[in-house]
Amino acid sequence: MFRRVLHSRLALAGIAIVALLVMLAAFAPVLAPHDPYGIDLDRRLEGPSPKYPLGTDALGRCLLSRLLYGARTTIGAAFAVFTAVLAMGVLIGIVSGLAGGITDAVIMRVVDVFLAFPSLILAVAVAGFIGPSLFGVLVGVASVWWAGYARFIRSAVLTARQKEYVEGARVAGTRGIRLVLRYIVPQVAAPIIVLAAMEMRWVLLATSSLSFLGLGVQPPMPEWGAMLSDARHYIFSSPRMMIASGASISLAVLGFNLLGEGLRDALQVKQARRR
Amino acid sequence: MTGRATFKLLALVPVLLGVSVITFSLMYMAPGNPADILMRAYEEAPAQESVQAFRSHFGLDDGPCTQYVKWLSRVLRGNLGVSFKTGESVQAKIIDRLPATLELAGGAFLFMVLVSISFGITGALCRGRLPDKGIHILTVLATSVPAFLLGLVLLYAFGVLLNVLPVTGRIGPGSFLLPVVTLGLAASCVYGRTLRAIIIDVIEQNYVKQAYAMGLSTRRIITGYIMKNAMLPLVTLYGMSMGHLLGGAVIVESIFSWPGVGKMALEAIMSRDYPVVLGYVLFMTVVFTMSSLAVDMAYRFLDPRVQEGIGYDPGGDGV
Amino acid sequence: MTTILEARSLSVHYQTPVGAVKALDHASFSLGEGEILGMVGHSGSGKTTAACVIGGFLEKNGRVENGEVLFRGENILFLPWRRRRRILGKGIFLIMQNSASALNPTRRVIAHVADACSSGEAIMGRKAVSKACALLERVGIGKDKQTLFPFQLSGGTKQRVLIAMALALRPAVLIADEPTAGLDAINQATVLDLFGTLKEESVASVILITHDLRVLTAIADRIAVMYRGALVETSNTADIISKPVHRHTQELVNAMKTIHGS
Amino acid sequence: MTCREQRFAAGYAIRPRLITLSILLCFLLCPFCASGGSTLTIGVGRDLYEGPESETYIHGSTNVWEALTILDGNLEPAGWLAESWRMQDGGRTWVFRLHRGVRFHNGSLLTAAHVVANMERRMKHRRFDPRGDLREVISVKAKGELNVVFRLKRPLPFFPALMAYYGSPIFHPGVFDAKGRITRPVGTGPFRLGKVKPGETIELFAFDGYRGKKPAFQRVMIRDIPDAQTRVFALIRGEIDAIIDVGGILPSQINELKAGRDIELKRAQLAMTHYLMMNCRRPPFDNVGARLWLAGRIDRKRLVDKLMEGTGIVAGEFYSPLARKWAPHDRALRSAPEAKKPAPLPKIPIVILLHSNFQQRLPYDLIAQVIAQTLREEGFEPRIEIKETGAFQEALKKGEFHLSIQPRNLLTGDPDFYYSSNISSSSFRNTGFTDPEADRLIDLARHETGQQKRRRIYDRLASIMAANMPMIPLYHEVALYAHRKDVEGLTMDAVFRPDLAAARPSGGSVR
Repeated sequence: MFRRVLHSRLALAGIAIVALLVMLAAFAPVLAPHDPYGIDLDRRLEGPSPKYPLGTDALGRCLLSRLLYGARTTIGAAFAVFTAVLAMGVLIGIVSGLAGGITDAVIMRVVDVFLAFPSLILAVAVAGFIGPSLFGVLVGVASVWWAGYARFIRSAVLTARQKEYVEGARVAGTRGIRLVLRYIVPQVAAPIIVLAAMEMRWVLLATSSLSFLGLGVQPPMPEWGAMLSDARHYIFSSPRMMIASGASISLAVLGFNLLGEGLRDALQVKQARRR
Repeated sequence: MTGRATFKLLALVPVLLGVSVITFSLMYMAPGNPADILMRAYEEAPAQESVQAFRSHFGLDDGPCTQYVKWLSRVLRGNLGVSFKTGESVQAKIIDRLPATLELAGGAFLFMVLVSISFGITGALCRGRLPDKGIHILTVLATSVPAFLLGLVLLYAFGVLLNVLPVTGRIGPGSFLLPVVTLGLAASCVYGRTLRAIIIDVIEQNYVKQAYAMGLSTRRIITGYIMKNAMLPLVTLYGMSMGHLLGGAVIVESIFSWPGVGKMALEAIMSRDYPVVLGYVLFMTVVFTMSSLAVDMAYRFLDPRVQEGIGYDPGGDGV
Repeated sequence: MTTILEARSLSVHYQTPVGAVKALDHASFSLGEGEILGMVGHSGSGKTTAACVIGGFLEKNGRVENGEVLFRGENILFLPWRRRRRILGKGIFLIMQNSASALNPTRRVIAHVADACSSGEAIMGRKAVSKACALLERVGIGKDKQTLFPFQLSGGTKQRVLIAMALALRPAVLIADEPTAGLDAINQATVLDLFGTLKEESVASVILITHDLRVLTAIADRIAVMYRGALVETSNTADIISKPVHRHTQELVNAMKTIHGS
Repeated sequence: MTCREQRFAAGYAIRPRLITLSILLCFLLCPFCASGGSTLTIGVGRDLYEGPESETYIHGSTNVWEALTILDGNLEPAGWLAESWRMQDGGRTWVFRLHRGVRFHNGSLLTAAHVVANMERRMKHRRFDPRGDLREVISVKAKGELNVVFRLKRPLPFFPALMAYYGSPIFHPGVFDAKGRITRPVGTGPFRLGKVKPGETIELFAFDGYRGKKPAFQRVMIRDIPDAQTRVFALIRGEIDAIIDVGGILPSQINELKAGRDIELKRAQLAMTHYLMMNCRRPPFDNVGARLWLAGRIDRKRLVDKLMEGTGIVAGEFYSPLARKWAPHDRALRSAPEAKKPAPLPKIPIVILLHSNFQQRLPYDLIAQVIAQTLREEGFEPRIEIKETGAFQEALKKGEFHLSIQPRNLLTGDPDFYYSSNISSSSFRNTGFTDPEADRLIDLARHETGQQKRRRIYDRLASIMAANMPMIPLYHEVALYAHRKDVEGLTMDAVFRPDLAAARPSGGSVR
């Protein structure tokens, strides 16, 4: 499996980009030349210079430092949403798949209800009603995404359950958590990984879109979507601000894009249906 | 067919009921007091009696369950309530702005269908050659650039730098172009890629070879033999894309000042105009659900195998 | 009798993960005008590969190593695809193996035949449809079945649809790959009858590929026997049956006689 | 098989698809046609349509309706629909005399009875009087054709100012429904309302029966373009002729607009002041010393110079200096005493609360970030919270904030408006500052008819303010507005009402 991933140039490029971004985010405090919150009103909107490699923003803060710290927020938020969604989806999917009967039926109807919403619309409404904050965005995006996962994982569990050796293990008395961990999780892991990589870009796009709409982080916290939203007022005088934040978002999405595509091709997993 | 449609519609009832519960409960997620909001206490303080008058006027003094039941029974009678802010009826407000959104989403849909089909065919027929690679690169890029960035860049490039297309509103066909491209490009590319894979699959089928063996023209082979089969799995995807387009419209409309329901909803969210937001979410969900249903029916109509009840699984096309 | 199609020393190899497989090994044969040439051999003897090479549908992993195919005196083997396609249909018409998948599942029966009618000719639209209607009637498919979809038809009917397409195209050379496979005896007889008709009306010269020698005895003028990619024996039908030369031919004839006791 | 079936069967359904395609192409390639004629198109950043559930149905900037009085450049009430007014009964009775021959858009003449009906609407349906302008009114009566008599509970010396603009919008009473809503705004302004597309456009037509100078533009389109950048793009491209509204143009966009050669950028000083409100109930700003310290610590001049690109005037007083008559003798902030720095709160963040509606229109988040930086340097832990209307109001009400930047309009041009709605301890907007002396003085001045006496009371209030600093005035708004050079005469007054009737195409002729 991993050899095939490594053979795909796309997947490699994706892995490289994602790894680079994660490293940049992780080592932002070391790499950033300045304090991302350090306001200097005398140095507003300066162009690139040795001291400020990407220049400064509207409050005289180092743009590069803000981008680096922004990677933490943006990618961190996407990962956070993703972890929440995955945990919820896996838990509910497995419970639903194993329990069957009424429990399964009820859970799946709830999932149907969530899938009936156009995803971004529900995310915007939830985030908007919770109020502009990183938390609102996280809840908004997660509330939309979990349902698809739950359904996907349930069907994977059902398929896995059909397998003879799982059936055998059940007959032999393996039950509950042990059965899940020993026999079912290993089977559903590959599709989940691919799905994860494919979906990360959607999560990234959705979170940064909400931030762009002003439903995301509060200033002065650096976040790429919000930075882009601020930067557009300077499109004539300092286009570099828009280019820098826009390129960062696009690069991150591109990375996950390539990674997901590469993994999918390499592992030959069908892409989950989504809107 | 009719029986099936009825069955499908009936199956939607509990789903839509659930949708209404979730939509309604959105209101309780929000901090703050809608009564203060109407007063638009923006620069001036509302008098206390005005607030109370408002609360009783909009029935905000009831408990959540009573409010929900009242709300639902109104909604079922086709009444989505009135806007806290302007006092207009919400359904009138939505219906007023719906044409703009449908125009945008429909245009983007058409754009998506046309572009994805041409990308798909070109990609499949020129597999591995320059056009295919070009489209692949474009796809990877287009799906990496978020719609809001693409919109701003297009706006700046075509509106200001080249000065050829209008940047605001919905005046004249030219103003249509940028929002539609912004909304539809990513989906076009993704579906173009999917279609390419499907076409490559179909080309390998015996019946296509047989069609070539008959010496048919390329056009006839593409339209009659390849596309007809390749489009079937894509139809389902196109149906799904409606949700994506309606959601994306929120962003595109706010960038391009497009006077549709998405822009309205965003403004309503910002000013906590609950009836409008609730009405919008509910309405859009119904539109989306119905479009999915329509696609499902269209699929049944298009694919004779499903139509005749052969037990053919439309999901099994390797999409 | 003039030769319309001739294969000379044809060699085709398939690249497979376990190495190259020789599908055709210096096979040579010729088809005279108005003649029915039967090709017979066991599974994997290279019959289908031969048909595909001539028809231009060699699998991606296959490669012509040697030889040439002359159609009306011109080597068509290495023609660019665009020129090759001009020969397809009216020139050489290949009926693919496995009739079940040879028809477009989303296209009605009559539309297939109408397409054949309009291929390379000026007939369009309703004219083509009415001609297709007549042709289908001729092969025994009534009006009630003409607007059905392929998956609603039996194997024999599908084969007849393909023959109706051949009648519509009136190709110079018709190559039919296993037209009787999977058909019951009655359907086999009907299909073979139709091939006979094709010959009688001198619609086409036919290469009939089958693994069943008995099928050929009734209608083939000559029979070519293939064995492991090579053409081991070509002769008149009567000669093959009465005095087979090659060991493999003898086996085939004996097997046929044992089973059917002729 | 029928003919149609045959066609279907043969798959000749390709034609309709080609036709659709070509129609679409024609549609997309069709050149963009601008609407010509004598139309003035204005871009604004919000919907000026407010609907029947509001006090006026449509914003006053549309010039559709008029009021009894209007404020002049010195924020003094001037006649509008009222020709003159006089005080009787020691300020308890006010008589307004209307202009003769004022016509509503439906052709009928304005009478005193109409004005009475308008006032009764707002007194009966309190939600149409959100500021409580008519709180003190006992009765409104028509006296003859043109005189309107207001009887008040207590004397209000500034009543004509209270009636200015939003204080007394006048519509034809025939448009009120049983619940007091306006079904259609039939006013007396120079423009009558055409088609309204909420959130999109408001169409206005010049009203031929207007008593004053006839507008040069026959038609005005007001377009709602919420995104500041798109708005400026549209102006540069000429899709709109003007941007004229508070926050219509952001200070950061000055340079972009200077680049547009066909554009004239103007400034107007408004009766709007931006404040840093402090929660006087919570530490650390429950302490007068801390408030004074912060007032001294924030370099307002630097804020205005650096962030506002000069679109503000550093506030030396608590309300707009445009109100010349009331400008305090003692510029409060200059005399702010030096104060000691308060001890930073352990681990408790200082919440700076902002309203999300202002995000697009005012540079509050930049200012807040600078203030936060200042606080951080002093060892506090500031946190900015941007909340939309509901949560914002809730946070204010519950006192879940320490600092908040908010604008205040001096809508009546009278200090009472400022003091009674912000400083008075009974005010809805009071942020925790209570001072019995101040309350007493506010109430005293409110009902004092002697000009000199009032003046002295307000001077005393000003010194109480300076000593207690319940809020810090940051700057007075200087709004930016712009129009293309083919329009002239378009101006905006101190309460940001554009004078649409005065706008005309340059060169004097109608386009």
